[in-house]
Amino acid sequence: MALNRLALMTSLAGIELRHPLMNASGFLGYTREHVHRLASYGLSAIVTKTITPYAKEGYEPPIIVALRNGGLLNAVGLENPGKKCIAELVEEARKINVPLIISVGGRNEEEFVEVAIEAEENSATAIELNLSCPHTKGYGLEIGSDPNNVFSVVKAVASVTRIPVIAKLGLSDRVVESAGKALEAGAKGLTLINTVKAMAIDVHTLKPILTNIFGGLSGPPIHPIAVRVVYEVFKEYRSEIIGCGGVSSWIDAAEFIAAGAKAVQVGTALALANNPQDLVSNILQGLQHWLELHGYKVVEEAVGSAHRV
Amino acid sequence: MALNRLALMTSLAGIELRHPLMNASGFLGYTREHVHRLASYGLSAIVTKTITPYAKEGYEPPIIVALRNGGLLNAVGLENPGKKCIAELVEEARKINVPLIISVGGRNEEEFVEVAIEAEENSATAIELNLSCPHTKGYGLEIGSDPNNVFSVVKAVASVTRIPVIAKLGLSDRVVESAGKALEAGAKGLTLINTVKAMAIDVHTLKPILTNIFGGLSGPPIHPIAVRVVYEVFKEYRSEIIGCGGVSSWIDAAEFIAAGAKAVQVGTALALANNPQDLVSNILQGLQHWLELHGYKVVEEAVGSAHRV
Amino acid sequence: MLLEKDENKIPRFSFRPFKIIENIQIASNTFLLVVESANSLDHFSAKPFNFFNIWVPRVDEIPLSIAYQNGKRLFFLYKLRGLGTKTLAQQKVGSFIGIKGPLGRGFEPKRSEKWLIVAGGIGIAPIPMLIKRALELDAKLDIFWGVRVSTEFFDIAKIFGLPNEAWSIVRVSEDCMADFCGLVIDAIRSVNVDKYDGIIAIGPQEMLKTFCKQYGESRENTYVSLETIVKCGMGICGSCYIRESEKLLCVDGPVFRCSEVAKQLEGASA
Amino acid sequence: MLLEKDENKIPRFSFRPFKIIENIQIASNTFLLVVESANSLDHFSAKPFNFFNIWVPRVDEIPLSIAYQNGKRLFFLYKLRGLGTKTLAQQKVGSFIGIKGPLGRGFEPKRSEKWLIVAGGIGIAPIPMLIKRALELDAKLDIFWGVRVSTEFFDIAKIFGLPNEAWSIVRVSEDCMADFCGLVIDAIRSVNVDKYDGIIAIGPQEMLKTFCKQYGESRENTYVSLETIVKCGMGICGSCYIRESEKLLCVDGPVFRCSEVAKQLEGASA
Ligand SMILES: Cc1cc2nc3c(=O)[nH]c(=O)nc-3n(C[C@H](O)[C@H](O)[C@H](O)COP(=O)(O)OP(=O)(O)OC[C@H]3O[C@@H](n4cnc5c(N)ncnc54)[C@H](O)[C@@H]3O)c2cc1C
Ligand SMILES: Cc1cc2nc3c(=O)[nH]c(=O)nc-3n(C[C@H](O)[C@H](O)[C@H](O)COP(=O)(O)OP(=O)(O)OC[C@H]3O[C@@H](n4cnc5c(N)ncnc54)[C@H](O)[C@@H]3O)c2cc1C
Ligand SMILES: Cc1cc2nc3c(=O)[nH]c(=O)nc-3n(C[C@H](O)[C@H](O)[C@H](O)COP(=O)(O)O)c2cc1C
Ligand SMILES: Cc1cc2nc3c(=O)[nH]c(=O)nc-3n(C[C@H](O)[C@H](O)[C@H](O)COP(=O)(O)O)c2cc1C
Ligand code: FES
Ligand code: FES
Repeated sequence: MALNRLALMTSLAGIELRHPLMNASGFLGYTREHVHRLASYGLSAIVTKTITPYAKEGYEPPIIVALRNGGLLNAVGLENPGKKCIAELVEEARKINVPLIISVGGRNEEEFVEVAIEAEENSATAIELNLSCPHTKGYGLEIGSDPNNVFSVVKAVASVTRIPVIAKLGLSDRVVESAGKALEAGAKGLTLINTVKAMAIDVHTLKPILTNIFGGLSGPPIHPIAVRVVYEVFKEYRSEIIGCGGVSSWIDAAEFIAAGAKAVQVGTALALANNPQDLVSNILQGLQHWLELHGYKVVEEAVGSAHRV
Repeated sequence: MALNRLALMTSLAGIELRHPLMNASGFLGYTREHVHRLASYGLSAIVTKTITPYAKEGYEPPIIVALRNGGLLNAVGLENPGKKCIAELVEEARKINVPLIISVGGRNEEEFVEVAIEAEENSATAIELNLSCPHTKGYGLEIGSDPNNVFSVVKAVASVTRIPVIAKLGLSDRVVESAGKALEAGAKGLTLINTVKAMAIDVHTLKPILTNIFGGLSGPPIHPIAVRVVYEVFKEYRSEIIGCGGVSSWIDAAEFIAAGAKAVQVGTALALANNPQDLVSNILQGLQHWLELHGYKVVEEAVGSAHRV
Repeated sequence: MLLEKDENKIPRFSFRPFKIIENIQIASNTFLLVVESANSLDHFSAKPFNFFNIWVPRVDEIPLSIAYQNGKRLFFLYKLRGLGTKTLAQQKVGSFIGIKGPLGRGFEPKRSEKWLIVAGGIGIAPIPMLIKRALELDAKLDIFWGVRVSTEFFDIAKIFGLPNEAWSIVRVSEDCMADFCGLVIDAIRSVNVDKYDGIIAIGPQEMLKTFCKQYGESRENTYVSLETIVKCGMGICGSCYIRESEKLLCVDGPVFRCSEVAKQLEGASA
Repeated sequence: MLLEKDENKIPRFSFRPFKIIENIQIASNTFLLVVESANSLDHFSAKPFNFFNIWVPRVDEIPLSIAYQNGKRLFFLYKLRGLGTKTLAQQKVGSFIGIKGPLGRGFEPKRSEKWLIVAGGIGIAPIPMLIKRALELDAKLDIFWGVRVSTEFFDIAKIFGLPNEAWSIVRVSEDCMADFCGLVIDAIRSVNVDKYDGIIAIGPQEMLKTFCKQYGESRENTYVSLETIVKCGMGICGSCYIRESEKLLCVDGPVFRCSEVAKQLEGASA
């Protein structure tokens, strides 16, 4: 079935998207070759691996493992080549004409700003601030679980860049408040959520599996948690949201959209799919049918539809 | 295979247990008949539904639904007949000679104390304070996510009862701190964790499924999160812990024990099993094999074994 | 014969989307609901006396017996009672509802057996499915169906296209406009129950109570299909427990031996 | 022929517990590891050139080619390199390790084909499995195996009980103690490669580079089995990407056409 390109179009933080589906950060995304591969999946935008100012070594493997519950557990440790790789990534994305969102990480405002400026100078499409990695000391959720920190990092970045800033928040007690602070500080969109802190122990060797012991849980197990966060945040602010967490079928994506998301990221399911291209096109076809079923002409009309109760 | 009764024996907060497996609160447990049914599953102790001082009506159905990710989502709303039912429950448990743990709920210290006194006066085996229900307004996690509240509720109850007090905590940013506060306030054990706040939307009707909109996610999806919490809390305090969340096989139970749990609760899996008796005995047989494999003579020796790295 | 429960519960305990094909009044206060699975891969096979929980979005979740199954189509017969059933009756053809099930254990005669069926009011709901199965099993059913006023009757043979063989139906109404005048429980008094392999009654609790008193004590093969408050349908919430029994209606029922539910039926009069 | 990947990835991407049955030195610096699934229900079928990630608890996760499979038993051949392989060599018989896989795509001849195999050093590891499969497929393999010093040789026929039919092996060593003296790449120069349906090389990158230069440009059916840094083995971390290609070794490899990995091999010399 051919896709109805018009029906699936959406936009997020001012970025025009062919359809709502992009990859989640951390699935490839730090070399030219990765960008090329991701583009071949048929995604509407590509999100890079989180980039820090300087090259960062990750943890020793095991860094990613599948779990009995159908999810993945990972502690990669934000391994990346540092901001110098941005130029090459942008160049590759431009060649294949796909919007590129640079995921930015740091230990403090200065580091976030440093990478964000690099992204802007290379004319990346947008910036996604990773305020939510649950297992890398000094990064991510250690910053993102405090709404005031969220405010200051987003503010610092938003005030020095003109390209759209998206704040990616993780599960925390005050995630709704953090979302508000991010918007107040100038975020044009929110990505919700990151992985959830978890661990797995091998009962035959009695050892934690990940070298880092703790990691982030992703995939279907976290989807209902993510939908809840998207719903709560949308209800409060009617903001532009990218739903992320456990999407593996069009139903999961539609749930996010009904909860309030204008776009959706897929991570774990890309890795578990036998054919990522087929996964993406199946999700898009399902979404298109779903829009038709409800008589929606464009994605926009479906956004937040579950709030009309 | 016959079970090795000696190897499986354990104790928790001073309660002697035939083996580590009890039910999680909220799976039946508020009538005499429920207690009888639960006892027939072969559990080593029975935990009641959370009891509040007065009868509490729950939400309108749907209150519980299975999800595509293999978990359950529920918002029952702490429906229960009030503290007056405790006498009957204790009586029934005594008849069939199984330890009975009264799960206690309330909106403030006074309510917790009121039910706890009723439990003590009826000579229940122990009390489990539900400081962790994620979806009932005014109850549970609204109290339990603040370590100071945890301290004052546990303190209030522990100072008026002589039977052991177990604090049940849910996922929150400061759960490790809350655990410490509960122990400091006199809790003899900790149950970790409750369900995780989540939601599901039906994409065909565009409506949240649960009448309460938000509910708690249970079952396999949350197991790696629960293991992480047990591991972190055990690491910090070496306290007596009941692992709870997503146990559906002996491997899940063994993971909890290796992480630091002396006992384990099963909820969702009891409901999803075709035969709860078989489920319980399969888990126990698996655990026994596992102990043998590692040369452990009693459960105690396996507790926290994953910390010896 | 009580049947075993199904295997994998996750799909059965989820709300699967079904499209409403028909939802029409067929007798006084009584509706026929026909739904079809929205998922072409959805597969289930309901047995007689299984029930499904029907989710009326944002209003309620209502247990209804399966009246008939035809491939992906499920048929239900329901009586208006309170808000839930009334809102269900307003659902439009083409709209979706969520359906959880099949729930409970099925119940059916053994091959070539002969059963007496006593239905009161909307208790007739599961009987078309039972007839369908009896035909397959070469079993015979004699059905007595009693209602208060004969406008409550409808023609199950016609609605479900049941061939008129292997089963008989005697209509009983208190308004004396049918085959027999009075209560269904009186209508069967003249029947020699000993010529049946078993008997089963379904209807208001008062009727079941009388039924079990008369037939349940001496005969092993006397069953009733009960109602209790069913909320979750999954054996968790406990609302459907049977008094002084370990059983839960939603898991072990709705069909029980009279001997298993004596205390429960006693409570009915209270 | 490159084979498709397996279906359900969750079990393949988990660490399944395997018990160590044997872990012995069989040549200089070279070990044979035999493991057996601890789970009697565990089912998998590895294909030649699939690899598994071996978890050495608290130390590392190491990709090793499947050398042989016999029911629930997996066989690996590995060379000591750094901390990971050294710690692996210390694991005791009876202890457990975690194994992720089968990973990558398999590779095997088509029925009745004739292939030339060029192995350098521990590049011999996947060959016993390939021979096993060739026997099933009625295919013929001529193997050239080169090492630096002949103490690196071991007898794959004996270790894996391979019948001496349908395959031949020529041993090549730089210390001139074997069938041919020198580099394996020189040893095959005299071979008429045109009589084979395909050729495949596996070993150090330098060797593969030379191999592809010599045979890869003119012939379509010229393959190499590569190594890159494999961390996750799941197509996520990106460490195994092939330069100037969309391919990932852990998903699409380790076997590639020479033409697909030209840039990658170029980098090898750097
Ligand atoms: C296993 C089972 C199978 C059933 N099959 C049928 C059927 O095929 N056709 C049919 O018309 N009815 C059937 N019923 C009864 C039907 O479920 C109730 O009529 C319906 O739930 C009433 O909902 P309401 O909101 O309209 O009424 P309410 O206003 O909620 O209540 C009206 C009456 O219905 C009873 N009731 C309410 N909720 C429930 C509930 N969740 N479970 C059981 N009883 C309830 C109450 O006791 C009350 O007397 C069945 C009940 C059970 C338990
Ligand atoms: C698909 C594949 C199949 C392989 N099959 C075999 C085999 O059957 N037998 C065998 O002996 N070796 C095999 N290897 C190589 C083996 O994985 C490495 O020797 C091993 O990882 C080294 O680990 P170490 O900790 O001992 O050494 P380290 O100290 O970590 O490194 C020593 C050398 O090994 C290389 N290396 C390290 N880690 C990896 C890694 N994760 N992936 C790839 N290379 C790495 C490094 O480039 C370095 O030069 C295979 C590699 C791949 C990619
Ligand atoms: C292996 C792995 C690496 C990840 N790396 C990053 C990262 O670098 N930056 C980030 O913001 N999120 C990272 N994430 C989180 C994902 O972007 C996403 O939020 C999460 O996986 C939930 O989506 P999913 O269930 O579709 O995978 C990573 C997740 C995984 C599994
Ligand atoms: C339907 C349902 C009702 C529950 N009710 C309670 C309750 O009353 N009190 C409580 O402390 N926990 C309650 N819980 C949480 C469970 O006790 C348990 O913490 C949670 O389900 C995780 O365990 P599981 O994955 O084994 O089900 C309930 C859970 C479910 C699914
Ligand atoms: S309806 Fe909930 S236990 Fe039966
Ligand atoms: S090893 Fe991680 S992507 Fe291949």
